Amino acid sequence: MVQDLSDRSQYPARNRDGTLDVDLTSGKYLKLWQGPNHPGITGNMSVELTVCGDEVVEGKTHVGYLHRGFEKLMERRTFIQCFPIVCRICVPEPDFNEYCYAAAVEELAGVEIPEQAKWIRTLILEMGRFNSLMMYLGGQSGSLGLGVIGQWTTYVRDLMLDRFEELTGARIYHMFILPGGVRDTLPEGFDARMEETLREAERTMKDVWNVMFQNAVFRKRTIGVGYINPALFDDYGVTGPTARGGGVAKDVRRDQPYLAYPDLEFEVNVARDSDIYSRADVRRRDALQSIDLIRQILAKMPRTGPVMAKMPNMLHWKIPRGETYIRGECSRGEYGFYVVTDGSGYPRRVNVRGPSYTHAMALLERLIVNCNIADVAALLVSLHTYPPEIER
Amino acid sequence: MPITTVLSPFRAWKFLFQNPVTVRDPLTERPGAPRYRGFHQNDAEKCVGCGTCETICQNGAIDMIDVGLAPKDGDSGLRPRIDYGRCCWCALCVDVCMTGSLSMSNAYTWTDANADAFRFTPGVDKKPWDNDQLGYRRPEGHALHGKDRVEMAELEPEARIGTFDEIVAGYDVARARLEADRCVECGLCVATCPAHMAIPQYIKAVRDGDYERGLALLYETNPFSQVCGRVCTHKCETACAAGHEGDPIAIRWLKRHITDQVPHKDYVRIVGKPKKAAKGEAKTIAVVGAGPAGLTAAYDLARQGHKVVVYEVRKHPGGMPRYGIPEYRLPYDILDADIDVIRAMGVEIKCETRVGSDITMDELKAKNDAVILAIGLHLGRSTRIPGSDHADVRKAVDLLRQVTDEDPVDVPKSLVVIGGGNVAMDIARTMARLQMKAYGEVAVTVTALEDKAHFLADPDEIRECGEEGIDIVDARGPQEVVIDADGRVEGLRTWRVQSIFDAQGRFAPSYDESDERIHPGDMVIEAIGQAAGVDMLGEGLTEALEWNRGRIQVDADGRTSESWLWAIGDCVKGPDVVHAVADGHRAAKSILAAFEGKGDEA
Amino acid sequence: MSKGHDRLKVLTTVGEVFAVAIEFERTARDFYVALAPKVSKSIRYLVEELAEEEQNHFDLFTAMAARADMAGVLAAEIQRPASDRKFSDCVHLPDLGEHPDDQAVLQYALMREHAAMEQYRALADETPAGSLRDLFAYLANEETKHKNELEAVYYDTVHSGGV
Amino acid sequence: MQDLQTRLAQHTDLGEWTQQRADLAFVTVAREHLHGLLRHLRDHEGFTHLVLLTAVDWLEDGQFQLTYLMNNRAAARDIGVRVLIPREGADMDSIHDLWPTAATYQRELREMFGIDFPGSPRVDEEFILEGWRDMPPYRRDFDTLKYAQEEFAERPGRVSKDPETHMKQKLYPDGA
Repeated sequence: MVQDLSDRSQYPARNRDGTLDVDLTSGKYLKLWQGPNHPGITGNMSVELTVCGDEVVEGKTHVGYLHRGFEKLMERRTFIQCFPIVCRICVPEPDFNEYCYAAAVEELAGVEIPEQAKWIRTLILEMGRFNSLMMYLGGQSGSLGLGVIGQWTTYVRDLMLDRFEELTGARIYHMFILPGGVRDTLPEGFDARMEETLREAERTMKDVWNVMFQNAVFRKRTIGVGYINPALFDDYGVTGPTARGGGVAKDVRRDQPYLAYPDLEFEVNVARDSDIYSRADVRRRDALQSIDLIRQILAKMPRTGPVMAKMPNMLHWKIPRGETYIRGECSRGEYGFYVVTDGSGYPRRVNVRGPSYTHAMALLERLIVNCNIADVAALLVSLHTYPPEIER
Repeated sequence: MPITTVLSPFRAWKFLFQNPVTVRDPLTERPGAPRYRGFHQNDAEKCVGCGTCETICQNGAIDMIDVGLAPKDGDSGLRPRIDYGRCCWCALCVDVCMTGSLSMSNAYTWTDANADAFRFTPGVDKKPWDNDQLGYRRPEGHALHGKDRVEMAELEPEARIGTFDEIVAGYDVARARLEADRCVECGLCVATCPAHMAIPQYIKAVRDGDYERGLALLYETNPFSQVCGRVCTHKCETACAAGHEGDPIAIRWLKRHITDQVPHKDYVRIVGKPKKAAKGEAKTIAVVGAGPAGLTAAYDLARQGHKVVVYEVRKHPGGMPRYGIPEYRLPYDILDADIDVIRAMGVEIKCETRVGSDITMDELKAKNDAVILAIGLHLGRSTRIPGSDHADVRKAVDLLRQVTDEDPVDVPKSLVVIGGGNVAMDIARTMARLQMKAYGEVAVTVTALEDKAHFLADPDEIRECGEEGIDIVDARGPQEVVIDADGRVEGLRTWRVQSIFDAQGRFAPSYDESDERIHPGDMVIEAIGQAAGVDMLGEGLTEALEWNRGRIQVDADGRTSESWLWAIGDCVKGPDVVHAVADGHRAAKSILAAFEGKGDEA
Repeated sequence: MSKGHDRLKVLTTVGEVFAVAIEFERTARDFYVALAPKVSKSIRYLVEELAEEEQNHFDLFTAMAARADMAGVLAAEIQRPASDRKFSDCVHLPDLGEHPDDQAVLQYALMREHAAMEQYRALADETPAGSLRDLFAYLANEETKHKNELEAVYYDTVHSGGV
Repeated sequence: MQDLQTRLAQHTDLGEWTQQRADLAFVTVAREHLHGLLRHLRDHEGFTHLVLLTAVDWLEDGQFQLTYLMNNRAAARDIGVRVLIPREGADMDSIHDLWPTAATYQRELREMFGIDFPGSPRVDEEFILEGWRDMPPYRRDFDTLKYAQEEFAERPGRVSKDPETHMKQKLYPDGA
């Protein structure tokens, strides 16, 4: 375990139970709530800050504003009935839930999905990654006052949602990756329209580069800010771009390839400095990589054959007793489903492991100490947090 | 900081000169994608109200409501109402829809100040998008349940034609579970089944492998479960929701599977012992005819602790299932096993006792608290065409009886059957087997008034006839049995039937007299229809009873105009095993009610 | 129509045709009324229905013949149709035995209705367009309907149960 | 992963080993071996990444299963360590000293399953369910449907008919 490196000599002493000895009436300290409604919060979550001047001496993450108890709800639903609700665990990148859930029950039931379905799933996951990263870029720049970037990225995200709509029949919650495969094949003319969208996305990414990453203000506010010591990564379960921004080339797509990833060519994006800028840049390059991967998928994927495995009657589907864990690399890091079955028609237990859970709880609470109030939003966003997956 | 990072952001100024990318709604209409999952559409004509959409909806957004449609075979009359306060547009309801009636339009914009407007019954409550062509349709080949029936092993035609061995092998456990798995438990079949058997429940028992529960469920409603598991007319399967977009569930074979899985010795234990009637409460009931109707009534009454004696004119009990249905469809030991269970309930069966001569109806009336008439349809009808009184013109029912009782039958080298029903198929196939045994070849011609599309026989029977080398000539109207100079039957002269039914579907044959054929045969077998032998009632009772178009008039429970007499089964309802079983239950219920003074004094 | 058919034709009056028709219906009615008590109660409904049907026809013809405006029509001469002989034959009573069954009764009734149907249809064909022709066409239609109903009953009674 | 099993078995009393995939195995150990095993896996077997820590309620058996899932990135494989503890008065030794992030998981397990981890930082602080007074809701005996019915009003006017029952009522109400 890495020791707390910050100099805490000027900050309040700790009580015997580890809590801070803060006397709010002294006038030295102030409690400040950032969120749940705050432009610098990526969703319904709040951070309870104790500040001294404009420096944070302690921060506590509060979640629960949209707790729906998905994991518990699934225990009351048949395996097919869980399918429509899992995507709702994570609004901006719902497809990982669909994939992980489907893959987990398929593995436990011994179902092998058709080849074309694997490619379509991969396509959807990359489209979802791109969209999620667009939201991130808008949020990260917005947290530093650059509102216009969010407008541009929302625009291309919307174009990608159009592609989602024509492929899956829905824009946000796609409900397309069923246990056994996917619902349908690509629609007529999809490739051409996707190419148009990708070109528009590339143009926008150039603008984002020029106006955000090449912006003195943005650089000033992010380079060297929000540093995470890579030695902490394992302590805090840091994965994905957050780890890759600190030089650790963790990527499930490469480390434990799934779906069509073994057939795709890509480099794992890394940056060295482990600050907000590094993480943002890794994500920017991830978005460009998604564009490339989507092109590769459309070029390589088979267009014939079934997209659903032969399945038993979904109304009575029972899965033998067992447990498994399925992970994938989502836009924010390792996303996984731990599923336990007991031979009945219902999951015994489903546990969703989202990267926000580790990033925005223990890690954030640690990083936030010594932070400037003005930097809290940028730091929080740089961990790419989606609160619903924390509380599930 | 390099100076470029100060200048670079100014490139955003270029957007000043660009057109906005936003859609000006509602000035610019933006339709949903062709696959978009918008508001539901339902073809209310096609929908059968099976409620499978409701079952799969994890949001509880669907209610099956009464929209004023009368329930009918295979259609509950209910239709799904969707609460859009709950719907999550996952479209599992569309994916699982058994008829394909449910779909989703690509309409997604709709505002209304009244929240209750967002709860409606698609296809019944008219909406602007009802006829939209675009929107989510279940992709071809995508299904959440199995569409194809699990194959049943059966004897190949070459192997079966020389013997009376049972043709159908029955499902093994693995196959039965696969087939049972296809059932969606909608229960539409239950109303159509005359005995209202607990079909979804016993199919579930097959899925669960709980055969004892399955058997108990069967015997609650049908003491001829083994028989019905083989030869039931399975109207339930025509009502099956799975039949709309695939094969109906093999309900009959699953029933048989349950009976096959439980050892016969365990039947009585599972079915349970009859009640003991309270002292002095036990009544005596006479049943005339030991077929399914009479024995079912006897079974029900005996289970309530009453004393039941069944009078049967033939050597063995069983009625038509024994004497009408050939052994290759229903082995005698299966029938005996069902009857053994009935006997185990204390029912006494007196065979070779002819009511009307050995004992009269008046005597039965005097000795018993109630009498049930279940005499079936055992008199074969004749066409009465010229030559039909020849000794080698036989009636199918008589010949089938002879075969069953192992009375000697003169097997002709070739023969012609008149009739297109199951009895015609039964006698044709029976005689074919006898011919095979005697001469090593089959020469049977079946002629029927109906064309093949309107045959009364089961399609399976017709197919199997063909497989067994029987020649079926449809749409032939018999005109004369041709007799040669030596007085021997030579064949059957027929005219082609141009049409047999008029536009209203009523019988109105018209012949093409120019298309005349003679079907050669040493014997002609008439298998056109049957009648009940009601002479045994005696003149007095015949006069006393009310009649309805040639049949004894009965109320819904089978009670005749004589308060002590019930008449049930084929003789009042027409031929069908499971209808007879249902009749037996109704009569028993009615008699029990009468005993308790709920009905009229018996 | 063949030449031979034409040669058989002789003239008759509408009045004569009507007289034969009334007799045809009357004898049939009497026959069924007399038969009813002889048959088993189980099929008596059949005979009673037939008697009632013939009574209706008898009433219709009688009422028609009695109408004042029919006098001219009845006197009109028309071609005697070829089916006339068969029709007249039906006036004679058949022997159905002591206790005929439903099939025998139905077969007889069908034969009668068929003859009547053919008779009126032939008369309608022979008569020039006008009210008289309409009348015969109407009668032919009536008999056809009746025959159709009987055929359906026959199918239900004799053929059903063969399933 | 046979090699790993063999090596671990040399110094830890391993229970049931389940090879789920080529790169994923689950192993059951007694609670007293857990801490040592996890430390060993982390320090000597390369399983440095604590993927998740969660519980499964085996209500019928009166046990909770705790699953500690660990990942060895270099070897691209995972091991899930299962520990069964009694449901009654459930508690478990904290592993926050091995992975600080474990404190978050343990705090959630405390709240959602009622499993105590004495010594784990802020383990008694409310996490998601601020103001919750009922039993820990992720326990199997907590009935979500019953809770929802008691806490929330159903939308009025909703009624649904079962096709089979409806047809019986309309077509053969007396059952025959």
